[in-house]
Amino acid sequence: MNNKITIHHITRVEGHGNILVDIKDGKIEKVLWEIIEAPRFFEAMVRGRHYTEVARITSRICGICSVGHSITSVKATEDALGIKISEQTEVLRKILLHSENFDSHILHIYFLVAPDLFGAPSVFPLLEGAKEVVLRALKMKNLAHQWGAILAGRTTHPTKIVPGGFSTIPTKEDLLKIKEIILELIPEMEKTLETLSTVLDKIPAFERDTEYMALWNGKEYPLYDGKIQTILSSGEKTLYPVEKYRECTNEYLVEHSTAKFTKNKLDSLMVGALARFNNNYEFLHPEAKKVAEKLGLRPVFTNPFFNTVAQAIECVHSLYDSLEMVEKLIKEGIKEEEIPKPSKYGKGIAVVEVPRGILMHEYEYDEEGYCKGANCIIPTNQNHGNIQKDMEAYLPYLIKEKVSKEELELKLEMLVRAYDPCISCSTHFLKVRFK
Amino acid sequence: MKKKIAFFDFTCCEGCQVELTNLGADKFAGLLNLVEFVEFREVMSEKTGETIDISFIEGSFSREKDRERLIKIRERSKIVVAYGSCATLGGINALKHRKEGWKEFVYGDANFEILNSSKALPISSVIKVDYCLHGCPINREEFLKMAIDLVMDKEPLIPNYPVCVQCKVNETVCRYLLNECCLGLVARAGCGAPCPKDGIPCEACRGFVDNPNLEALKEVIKDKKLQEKLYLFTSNQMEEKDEQ
Amino acid sequence: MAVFYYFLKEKDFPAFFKKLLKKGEVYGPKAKGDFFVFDKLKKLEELRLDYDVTILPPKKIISPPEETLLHFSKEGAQSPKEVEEKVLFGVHFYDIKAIDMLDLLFQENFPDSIYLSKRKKTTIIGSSIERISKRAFWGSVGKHIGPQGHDGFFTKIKDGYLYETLTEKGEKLLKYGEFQPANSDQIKEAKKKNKEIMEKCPEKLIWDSSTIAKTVRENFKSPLWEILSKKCFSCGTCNMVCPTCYCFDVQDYFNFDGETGTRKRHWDGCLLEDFAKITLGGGACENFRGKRYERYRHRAMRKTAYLNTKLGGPACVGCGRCSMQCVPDIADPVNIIKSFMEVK
Amino acid sequence: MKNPFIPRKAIIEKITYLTEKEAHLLLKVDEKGFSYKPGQFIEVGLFGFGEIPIGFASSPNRLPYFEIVVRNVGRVSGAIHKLKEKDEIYFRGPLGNGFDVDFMKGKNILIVAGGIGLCPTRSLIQYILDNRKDFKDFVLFYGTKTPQEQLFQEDLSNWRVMKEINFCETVDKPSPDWKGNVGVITTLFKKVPINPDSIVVICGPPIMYKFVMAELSGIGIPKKHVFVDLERRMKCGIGKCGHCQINDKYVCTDGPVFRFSEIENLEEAL
Ligand SMILES: Cc1cc2nc3c(=O)[nH]c(=O)nc-3n(C[C@H](O)[C@H](O)[C@H](O)COP(=O)(O)OP(=O)(O)OC[C@H]3O[C@@H](n4cnc5c(N)ncnc54)[C@H](O)[C@@H]3O)c2cc1C
Ligand code: SF4
Ligand code: SF4
Ligand code: SF4
Repeated sequence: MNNKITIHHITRVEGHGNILVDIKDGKIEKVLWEIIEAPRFFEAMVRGRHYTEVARITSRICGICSVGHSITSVKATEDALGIKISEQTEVLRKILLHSENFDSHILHIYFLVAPDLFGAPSVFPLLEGAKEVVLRALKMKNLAHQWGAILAGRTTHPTKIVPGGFSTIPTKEDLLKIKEIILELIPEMEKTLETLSTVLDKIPAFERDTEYMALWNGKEYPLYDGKIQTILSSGEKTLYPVEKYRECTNEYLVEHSTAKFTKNKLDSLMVGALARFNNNYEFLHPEAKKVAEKLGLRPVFTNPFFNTVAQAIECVHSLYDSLEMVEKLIKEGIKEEEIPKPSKYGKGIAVVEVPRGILMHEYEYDEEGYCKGANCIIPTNQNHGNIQKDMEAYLPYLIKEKVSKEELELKLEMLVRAYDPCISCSTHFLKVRFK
Repeated sequence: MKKKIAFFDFTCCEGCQVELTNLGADKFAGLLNLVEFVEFREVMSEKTGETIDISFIEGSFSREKDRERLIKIRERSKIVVAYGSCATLGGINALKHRKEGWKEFVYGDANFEILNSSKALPISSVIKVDYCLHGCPINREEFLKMAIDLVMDKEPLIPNYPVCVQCKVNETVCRYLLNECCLGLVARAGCGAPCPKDGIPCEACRGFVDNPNLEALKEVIKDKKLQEKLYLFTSNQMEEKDEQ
Repeated sequence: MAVFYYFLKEKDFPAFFKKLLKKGEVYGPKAKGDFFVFDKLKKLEELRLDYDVTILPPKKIISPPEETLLHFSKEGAQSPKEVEEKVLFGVHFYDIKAIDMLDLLFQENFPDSIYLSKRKKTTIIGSSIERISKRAFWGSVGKHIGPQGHDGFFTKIKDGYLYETLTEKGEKLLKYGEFQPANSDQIKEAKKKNKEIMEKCPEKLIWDSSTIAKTVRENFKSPLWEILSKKCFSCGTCNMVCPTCYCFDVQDYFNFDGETGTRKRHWDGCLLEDFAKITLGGGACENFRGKRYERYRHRAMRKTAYLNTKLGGPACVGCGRCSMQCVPDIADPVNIIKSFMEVK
Repeated sequence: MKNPFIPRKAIIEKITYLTEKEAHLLLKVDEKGFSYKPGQFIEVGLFGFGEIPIGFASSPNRLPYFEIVVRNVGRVSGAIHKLKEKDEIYFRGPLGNGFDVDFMKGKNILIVAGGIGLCPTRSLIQYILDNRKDFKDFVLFYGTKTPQEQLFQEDLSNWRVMKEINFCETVDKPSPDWKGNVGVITTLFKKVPINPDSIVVICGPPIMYKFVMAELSGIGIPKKHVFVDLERRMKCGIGKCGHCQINDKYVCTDGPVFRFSEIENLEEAL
């Protein structure tokens, strides 16, 4: 088998990446996951900016998880400036993170992955054969967006997330609307799971020992706050304080990538839905656990293709967990709150789970509240190395199975897509350097 | 026959595409009544060889190697719309021009070919752009209106009045009445003024109206550091004005 | 119809208003942060009769910022559906005066059925001014003209409200509350209150409107216009917030079928750059008020002089909204008028 | 109450292109009782695109047929240019004040038309020719930038030879085969003596008015005998939208035809 495979601008992923494979006489000469997204230099951009503007700038790193970027950014800014947020703000932020997690997962499951499982090049041709699936996807995507928009203003580049809380606090009517949306989404999610279970067998079988990294706080399935934990296939867990984050996500630049790669214990690591699932299975909402059982997922699950399935499980968790929080807020009543002012100036750091994994922002501010330096570590960056290693392990297997070139291409693309890589995001930060 | 439309992206966050996926089933299906999507990398694997009726381009032009791709798109398209402020103005990407040594700052001393990036410029700096749909991100309703107009062969309406007009329609309390500053006075409307409405200032993400009164703005916003706001999304436009 | 006077006890007001709310749509002043807006009221507690001035005038309820003129399809055009009856409650006299002007302007020549049918369905109930806005000058502008188009008027007096009815629509409200015929002291007290408040505005014009009109007109070519308008952003705020501004743009919108759709009008403003611009073809344009000061001057002329013959007085009611909301603070009619009246 | 924004229907019977940019439409209305005066206009449009003010270009004597000329300059006019014969078109009107033809009757008439200004005046020209005996001398000055921009070629060749009309034309920039006068429109006043008791109608680009007025006052024609046809941005055509306001006048309802004496002291009018 002699083959040169180059997939330029791989489709149905966020951002631009290429897959390069050279096979000679059945031997792999080169496998490369190449990141070609244009670099954008956000760390430089926020320098000299007032703390009230920073989150709105870093939100522009990524249009898919801009809520996550905004929340992480204001959280780091609050840490740097000694701004203490209220409990209400924290709950609202948690609901908001759920909404984005849900929103982004739905986009990934339906628009990016489903076509592969249904054997279509995109979601649009499905309008012919599986119209209700497409309409359901659009409906769910829009409802999820509305859910987030009630709290964040816009979900792409939020208008209401500011250091200290929310520039406009939702009213009781708003919360009732969120509840209504969630209740409308639950049956749609059930149908989604039904659809998913009919195509489970289309997901390739492939396992590789991997180090999974996620937030952990021993109380909940954490998105907003926690320490960093990794779990190996053996079940061995290690906990790291947030400040050690940079050390356990050793970053390195590679020549073929505008994004940087990371590694910890093994030569690569994975973050995202499957990593969270493996680390925090016990804290999933019972409804989500039921679904996991039905779909046959137990921790530690080491097939990266099942990241999509883990996302579906998280969707269920996000719905029920949010519903409980919203109902509690409605019952206890929502209060108008003043936005607290800075009490100090200095450095601050925040880690938050966003749809694709752990996101870290770190800033330093001067006495007037202007930004002196910034650093962000993006989840997809942490996965790039794992994608590369997975491809290296998966390719020989595919060659042994003697699959056609087209099949090989498709399978590699599916592997990349399973990670839901957000490449546009991952190219904007690299080096920590405070001036 | 349905018009063929396509979406392309360059240096950007892809948020404008995401906004399209938020249209909802009714509007999306409605749009598909009028048009056929022929290329949309983020959600489609299909590619087309045929002429495209309308190409929507997102993202700014920030490195030489993208030039050829842009020229090819222009050749294949009857109408080119730059959508999103990255594409129409250079957008937030151009903010880096305000900073010395931006490349070294982010990527250290690494000097790989792939990192090469020049100034972030609007798409119109490379190819002829027929219409601009401003915004960071775009306003979905404005997109729909423009899409329908273009499909119907109608000259789309692009507002040339400031955001304040839409703020009034929303009956938002002006930021200045709250002793804060805002760029809505010089920013091109069309977004529906969501920022002041939600409690944050307008930062002119859609660029300026044709004749912004920047001298007056500098009298209204006296603080030099606050005046830096004028470079947030409108760095390229300001550079032009500063040169004059 | 003759004018009748009733009295409603303070303690009976809540019951009255709650009943009114139950019977149909009621729009009234409510708080928005530290400011006020007219909005649909859902409960009594929202009503703020102690408001000073609202951000937008109540005209928005009769002539909204965006309004359908017709629906179209292959078969032709169809008028929009008629709106529901509504009550506009708590309107200050200056805003009623402004609505009177709109009534006249939309009625003359070709009566505008879109406006007039909405107007007919609106019961306007005025209320006395309990708090004076910082930039008000309604006490001294077009003094010889009083409000006319309202159906009833509430004045807060000792222990309750004097309710004055001018029309049958105004009388209809009586059935919702424990109204009693008012006695002459109560009537006198209300009259006195409404008269005295006229002297309390923070800003004041000391000239009568025809002198102002004449002087401002004579100064059409004055270099002062350019100086006054130097900081103008052409933002149109002074137009949008003015109760007597009514200019509009018309645009068509297709539905997804590419066949049906609507023709709508939107508020427009003579301060906006393209307001008087025409296209001549071959890329050429002509803007009849292309310069900032020309547009600025046009509004000032319109408020002080142009419409005076038609309206019997100036097209400004002194609400002070433009004064308050113009960011560079150059739109205040009092200041503009003063600059011309006081130069020698 | 009638909704004044609801338009009526007309059928396009014929489209010819006077130039690349100017479409000449022959329309037919079936409604009985529809009539207008020369100088009035309609708001004509297409659903989904909008409406624009366009003057009548033919005499009301030819109803139920009437003509308009639309220059392609933008959104609505561009859409009208894409229509075909037998298509429907919608319009509201007649709107505005036309020429006071009763006042003009029994008098000498001079029409000064520049460029596209010939279209709205053509309704008056036709009207005068149709009722020629009601008027005394009839002079028409027509100026364009180039010979190619001359509209209504067929009419022009008729008028050149007709006794009923003294037709004088000029161009700013001649083509090689141009045999007529060269120069701005006021140069025609040197060629043709104008009776001081004439009634004059001026219609053309704004800049033209000043120069023509200077000539007329030289001849001694009183300003109240001069009619001008003004153009302003318009949206409603019924005196509401405010765009066409000049001072205390609305061009759409008080005009578009004004006596010069009415507007000469009106700032921003000319
Ligand atoms: C009384 C009157 C009679 C006219 N008669 C004719 C005629 O016989 N033939 C002809 O070709 N043109 C005539 N015009 C000019 C014609 O109305 C404009 O060319 C037309 O409005 C341009 O509209 P558009 O949508 O194609 O252009 P755009 O540039 O897209 O214009 C947008 C809008 O601006 C307004 N507008 C732009 N230009 C003008 C203008 N010149 N006059 C008025 N409103 C304008 C309109 O409301 C228009 O819808 C007349 C204008 C007036 C006021
Ligand atoms: S808040 Fe900003 S956009 Fe709104 S009116 Fe004030 S200056 Fe204008
Ligand atoms: S006068 Fe003031 S409110 Fe009016 S357009 Fe100018 S800046 Fe805006
Ligand atoms: S001009 Fe100003 S003060 Fe007068 S009515 Fe209008 S907004 Fe009120």
